[in-house]
Amino acid sequence: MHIIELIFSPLLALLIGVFFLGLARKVMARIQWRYGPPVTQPLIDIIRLLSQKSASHGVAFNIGLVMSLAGSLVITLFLPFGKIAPMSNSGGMLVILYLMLIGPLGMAISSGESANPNASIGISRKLLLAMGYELPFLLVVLALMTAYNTTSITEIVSLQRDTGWSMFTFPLVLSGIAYLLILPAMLGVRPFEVVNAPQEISSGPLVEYGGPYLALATLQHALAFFIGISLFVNLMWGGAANPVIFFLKMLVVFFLGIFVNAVFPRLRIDQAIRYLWRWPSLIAFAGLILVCVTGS
Amino acid sequence: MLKQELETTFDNITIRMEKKNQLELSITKDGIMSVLSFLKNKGYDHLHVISCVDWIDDKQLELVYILSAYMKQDVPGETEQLNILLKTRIGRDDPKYITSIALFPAAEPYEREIHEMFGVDFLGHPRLTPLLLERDYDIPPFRKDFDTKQYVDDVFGSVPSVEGEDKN
Amino acid sequence: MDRNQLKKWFQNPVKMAHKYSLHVVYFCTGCGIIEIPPSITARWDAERFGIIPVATPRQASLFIIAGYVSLKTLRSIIRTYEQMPEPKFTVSLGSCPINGGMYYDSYNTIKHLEKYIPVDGMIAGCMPRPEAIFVGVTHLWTLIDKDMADGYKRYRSNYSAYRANQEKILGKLEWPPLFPIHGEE
Amino acid sequence: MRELELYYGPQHLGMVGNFSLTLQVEGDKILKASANPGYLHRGFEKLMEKRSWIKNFPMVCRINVIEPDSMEMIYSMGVEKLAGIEVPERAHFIRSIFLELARVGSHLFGLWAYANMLGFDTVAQWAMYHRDLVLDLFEELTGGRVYHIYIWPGGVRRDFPEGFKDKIVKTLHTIGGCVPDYDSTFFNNRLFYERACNVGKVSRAEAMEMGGVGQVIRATGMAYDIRKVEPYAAYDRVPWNVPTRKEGDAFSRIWIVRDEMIESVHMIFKLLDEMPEGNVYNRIPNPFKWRIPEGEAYVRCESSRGELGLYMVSDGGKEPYRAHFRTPSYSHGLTVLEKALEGANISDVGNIMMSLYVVAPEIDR
Amino acid sequence: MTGMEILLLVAFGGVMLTYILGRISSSLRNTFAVVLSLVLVVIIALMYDKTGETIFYRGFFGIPMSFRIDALSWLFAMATSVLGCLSVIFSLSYMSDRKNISFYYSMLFLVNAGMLGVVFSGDLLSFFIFWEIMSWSTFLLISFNRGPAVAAGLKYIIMSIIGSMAMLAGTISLYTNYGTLNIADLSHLTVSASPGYQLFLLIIFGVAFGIKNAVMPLHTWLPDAYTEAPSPFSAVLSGMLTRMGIYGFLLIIYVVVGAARFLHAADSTVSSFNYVLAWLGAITIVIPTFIAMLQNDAKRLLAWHGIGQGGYMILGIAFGTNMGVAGGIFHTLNHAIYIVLLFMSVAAIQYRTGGVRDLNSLGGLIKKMPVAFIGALLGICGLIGVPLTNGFVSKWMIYKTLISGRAPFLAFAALIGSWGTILSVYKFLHNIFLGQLPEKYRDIKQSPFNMKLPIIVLSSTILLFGILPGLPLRVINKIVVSFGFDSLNISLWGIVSESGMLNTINLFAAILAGLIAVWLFFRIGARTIPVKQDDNYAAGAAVPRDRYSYTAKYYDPLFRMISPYLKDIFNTFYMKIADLTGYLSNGIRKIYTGYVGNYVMYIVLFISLMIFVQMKWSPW
Repeated sequence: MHIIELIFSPLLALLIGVFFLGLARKVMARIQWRYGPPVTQPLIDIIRLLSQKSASHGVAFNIGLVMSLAGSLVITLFLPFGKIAPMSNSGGMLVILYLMLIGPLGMAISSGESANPNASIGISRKLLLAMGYELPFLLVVLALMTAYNTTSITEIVSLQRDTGWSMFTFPLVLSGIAYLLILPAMLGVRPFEVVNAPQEISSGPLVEYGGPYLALATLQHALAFFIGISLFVNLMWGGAANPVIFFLKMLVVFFLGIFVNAVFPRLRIDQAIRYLWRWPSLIAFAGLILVCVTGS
Repeated sequence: MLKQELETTFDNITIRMEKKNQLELSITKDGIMSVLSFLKNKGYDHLHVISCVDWIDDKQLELVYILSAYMKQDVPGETEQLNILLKTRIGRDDPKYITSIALFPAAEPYEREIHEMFGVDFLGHPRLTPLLLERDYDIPPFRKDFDTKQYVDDVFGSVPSVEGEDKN
Repeated sequence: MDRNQLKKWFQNPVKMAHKYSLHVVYFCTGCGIIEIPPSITARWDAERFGIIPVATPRQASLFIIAGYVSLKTLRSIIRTYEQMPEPKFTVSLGSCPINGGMYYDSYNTIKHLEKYIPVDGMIAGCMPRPEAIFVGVTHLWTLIDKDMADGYKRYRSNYSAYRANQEKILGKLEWPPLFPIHGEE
Repeated sequence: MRELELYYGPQHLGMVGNFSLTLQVEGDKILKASANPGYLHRGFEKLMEKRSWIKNFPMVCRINVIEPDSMEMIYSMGVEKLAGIEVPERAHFIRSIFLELARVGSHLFGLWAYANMLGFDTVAQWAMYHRDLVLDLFEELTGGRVYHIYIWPGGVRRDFPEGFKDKIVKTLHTIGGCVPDYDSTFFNNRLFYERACNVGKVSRAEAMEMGGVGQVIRATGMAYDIRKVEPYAAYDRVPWNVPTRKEGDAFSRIWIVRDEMIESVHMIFKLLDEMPEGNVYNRIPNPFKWRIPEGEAYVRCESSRGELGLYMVSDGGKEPYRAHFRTPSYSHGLTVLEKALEGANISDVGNIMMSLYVVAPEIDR
Repeated sequence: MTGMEILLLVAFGGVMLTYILGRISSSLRNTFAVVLSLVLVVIIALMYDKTGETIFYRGFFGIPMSFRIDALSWLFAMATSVLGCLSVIFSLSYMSDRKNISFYYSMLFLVNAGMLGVVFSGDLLSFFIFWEIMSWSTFLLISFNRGPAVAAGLKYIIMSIIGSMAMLAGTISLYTNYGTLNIADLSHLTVSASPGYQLFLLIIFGVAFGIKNAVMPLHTWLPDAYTEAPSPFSAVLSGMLTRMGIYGFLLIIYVVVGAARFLHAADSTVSSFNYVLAWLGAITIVIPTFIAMLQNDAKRLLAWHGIGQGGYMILGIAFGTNMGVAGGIFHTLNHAIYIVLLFMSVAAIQYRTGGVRDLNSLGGLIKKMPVAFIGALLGICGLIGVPLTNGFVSKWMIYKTLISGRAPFLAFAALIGSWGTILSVYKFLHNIFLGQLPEKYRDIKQSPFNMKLPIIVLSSTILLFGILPGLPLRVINKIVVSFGFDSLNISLWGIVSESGMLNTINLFAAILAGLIAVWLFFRIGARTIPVKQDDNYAAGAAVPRDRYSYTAKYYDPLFRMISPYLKDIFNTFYMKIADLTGYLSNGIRKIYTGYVGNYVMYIVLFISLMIFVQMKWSPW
């Protein structure tokens, strides 16, 4: 059973991530008065990309991307999906926080090796944006860990079963609001879609990726999408005992993200950081203080 | 009004106003800059275009500076409606002229283009680098003796077809 | 359109994916600018068929040259075409890349695009309407089906001739040859 | 310190049209930008010297693919001025209506491009959809979606067909009905303000120095519009306003585009109401034998991007001796753009360029 | 315990011998240096798991001077000697074309011997003497390159003297109170001391060790010193020498004062000191990390990280739970490994590029120097704390301590510091190794073998300690137990605590499986074609030579936002004081001839006078 979960959960995550990508394109198309591509379009793209013969800029160009996707796959083992959490007893929230570094870092090394300034600018934006949302995010996570007095994500989820969703329990309300405010930045959707920005820096880190590289990058993007949503659902919306209910909760968060994506232009990176460090950070900080004051 | 002032200020100026709102001035080649600055001071501060006409029969190139005025008041009057065509002729062989960027910064790309298309050297222009063209042409392409059809046949017609090789 | 025929997907997934995931890198050469946007936006919605514009040639599989090609553009077009990963397809829009069109006597536009890079499909018209672009794409699908969209293979096998033509018209190119040139080694 | 030279275009999603900018970048600041046009150069003005007066119509409309009608208009005006042809009153009205429709279409295209630069896909797609509705009107009237060759020396080629007036009104109502949507999602969007305010600032003195026209000069508070300054067609027959703003940045330029669209729609309604009956076309001589008397003419009109000029010389022959188009994008795209990009952020290149409404084929011709 | 005496004899004897041999033949000297450093490693390795104390000299005013060894000193000695050995091997080619190499080597050994003396000294007097030997030889090495290096060295030695004076005052006060300086004896005696006196001891020694360890307001000597010292010595300096401050803190808090016994008492002043120290640690993490982001000099960037990482250690040991202390000590060890690795990578680059360490003018060296790249990559992974590197485990332990100790704000400082680290070290990696290779470095060669060897050894150690953290943690657990804490629940591949566990071998297996799976998936696709860096997207144009790399002002938007707030105010403050002092004492300046030997003489005279006065009249 355990082995099945170990193999199954990353594949499930990939599947849902790719489905979300397809659904995102469909929903966006509908908002834009279009018919839109089939939901399976990302899958078709990936098959096509895998069969293309792309240029490689060196060993780190390959390894970094592989590392990035592998790192993201490993996170899915630690994140509970409903009750499926095959490796949650090998490390808790802290391991997840640090594993979330591997994805961007691998991507950064890979696209840095591609020796294209557009990619470098994209990576610098990506790291800066991460710095921007990580500040409130860490405050939120610390508030959660302090409130539930654990660093294990499965315990956080199971404790929420007793207290109700942490977003709506008293000392964590502010943290929940802050998390909701930074969620678009974590998902990389439009007001914060500064990293790829095709009109500004020719899709940034992806600029030199073609063929199988772009396939891996697409999968990585899909997984990052999955992880961002799943983390929010687990931490704030109480996870779920049942994978189906969990999926439905994820779907709701996903639609929220897409609607935000549809009605905003892209911010400049400095404006994005300034926003993230102002209101969400203040609210998250207040949330942590609230937790500390009421918790003890 | 303007006509009289121009006549009194400059000696060798020819003034014609045959069409509506269109004042044509002709002057020898050394008078242009003073007329331009005079007109600019008079409020004709909008340089529309610097054009060039190749009068091949006279062996001359004609530079045409077209000026008008930006709005100085809310309701447009006669000043704003007037288009001034200031013309001068320079020799067609090894044409040289002075730049008017100091008076009108907008002149920069126009002079670059004329340099490229007619081969006029504007002395004092900061960058007379190619603007539009990719290849070097023996005769600047906008001159009348540049035969485009002939050129096309020579250059593009001589490129062999690759598909022909394919069949071999 | 056979996108929903699962049998074909099992038989030859690569070919099917190539047909229905044409990522476009396009050159807005002049008139092309005016009919490409309508065809990729709400009215005609090319994304239905998996056709979306992408940012760089590395990510693309279809190259649309949307109109006449001036000499300066030709240099960029060659560079872009060579950077696209194989398999790649080229489609030109309008009459001008076919034989020069109304610019038959222009000193700055090339007359026959296929002398410089291989072209898989040419959509005639001045400008071709969005519908014509879609007809062209369906035609390209047929070509892909029959393995006849082999421009990139022709480019490889005739590279020295293509390169010679390119250098004849543009002078020495800044980048080294993509494939080894026959006769030099 | 290693320099960075970043290429922006021609193969770039942030570039509408085939145009290239070479940016000297340090950090995310542009130290110096140099425009590099010529990717679309066909030598139109040279080619026109080899074609007869009438055969030049297909040429001129291809100079600006976004709004070919103002090109037809200016060429017709030039020919009319040189040959001294009168235009019937109804044709003046039809020309005005036609040009204003084209202006709406062109501005919607500009809105698409601008919104696209900001990553505002939704609005971009809406704008392109609405532009297509305008193109449908053109198609019905002239048979061509983009290139119409409808305006002709001596008038227009064809009178409005039966019920066409109602179709214009209906289409404009459809588009106008979406203005609140556009306003709430785009023009009044706080993030649009953040992105565009104080970006690409061109002061009035700078704009005048560098030959700025159209939205560039109107965004600095000067109501400089050829339709008012030197009225042509039927623009002096109905009352209308020139929208202006004071700030001179990208935000105000785009707002002027919006206000102009609305003003155009209102103007079309007024023109439709006051349109007289009558002939739409004064015959011109046989085009194959048509010689125009010796002379030269400079005419100007207001295209959607600003003042458009045409200098034409005739030596009494069957072809123009020389034609030179003064296009608004020429000074906007080469002089003003280089100046506005100095010190700007690299995220704002497309933003500034499309707010200046630079259309590449106009520059190259 | 003859082992320690032999060891120090070898260490100090080697100093002279190296210099003498250097006069005869350089190759002989080099061989001897390598052998000597290896011998030191072997001797210390043989002393594993021994405890004890031995008096070696009674003559100094009747104060017995002794050596002691326990798990703590063994761990530090081992790390010192191994890193010293690697540094010597690395120096062989790095220093080969400099002047005064014999002096360099002998000073390197002197520093090494001084550090060994410090960790093995059993009483505070010998501790002080070895401390001074260490500090002065460090000063000479920092100033080795002349020019700005002398200024950096002077800054270092002046702050160091302040610290030494504080330490001396504390030592003398302890002697007058208890009549002994033996550490083991003192640890029994101070139990009964008043809390005020304990606090006094902690503060006065805290200043001394805080200066050495560069805790935030006392850090200003460090960036200049690290930057200007010869790179292999920068490695030693950052890896171990600075961390002697941590050793001192451990000694004074947990051995001499024995704070472990007081920490959990409610009204304990010691615990409040620890709290202040922890906050100082947190500040030391955050501010230098953000300053590091703005640096353009590779070594200076690493130097600021050296300060920042010191904050983690302080945070860990000051928080004072078994896991925290273990995490702090483990982090000291890990930091030594990866920072030495990073400095060595930079040194390898410097060696091949002719001393260039400006991040704005390098780039693309990955193709030319892959080993240095791997070193730098693993080094920064360790520095960030990417899972499966050693830094992750120690940081995990520290975070865990802080969270279960209900100090979320301290934990926040530590976590945000890690994120800041990513930004700056990625810039470091990118600007040196990634991007376009400049034309002038097109023909650059690989680094020589003796530079690669230390890099490879240290890189594999990072992974080894990251995957099997139990290896070092067993030793560290002994230290923690000897401080009077509960034993940690450690296995070879992880740690279990009440609020969560870490299992690195599972993590390793998962990541390895993920890598293999993704690699296989990647290989399903068509084969890729290797291309040159010039074949690159430039919007349809050909790549402009040498002008197509984004390195300058890498984080410009952030820089614009934070740079007004992140000036090094303390440094400015100290420099102002220094200027003021110089202005006031213009007359005294005649004494200062600028010759280093004179300063040494003055200070030695002053110290002997102080000691003499104390011995004779004992006024304190």
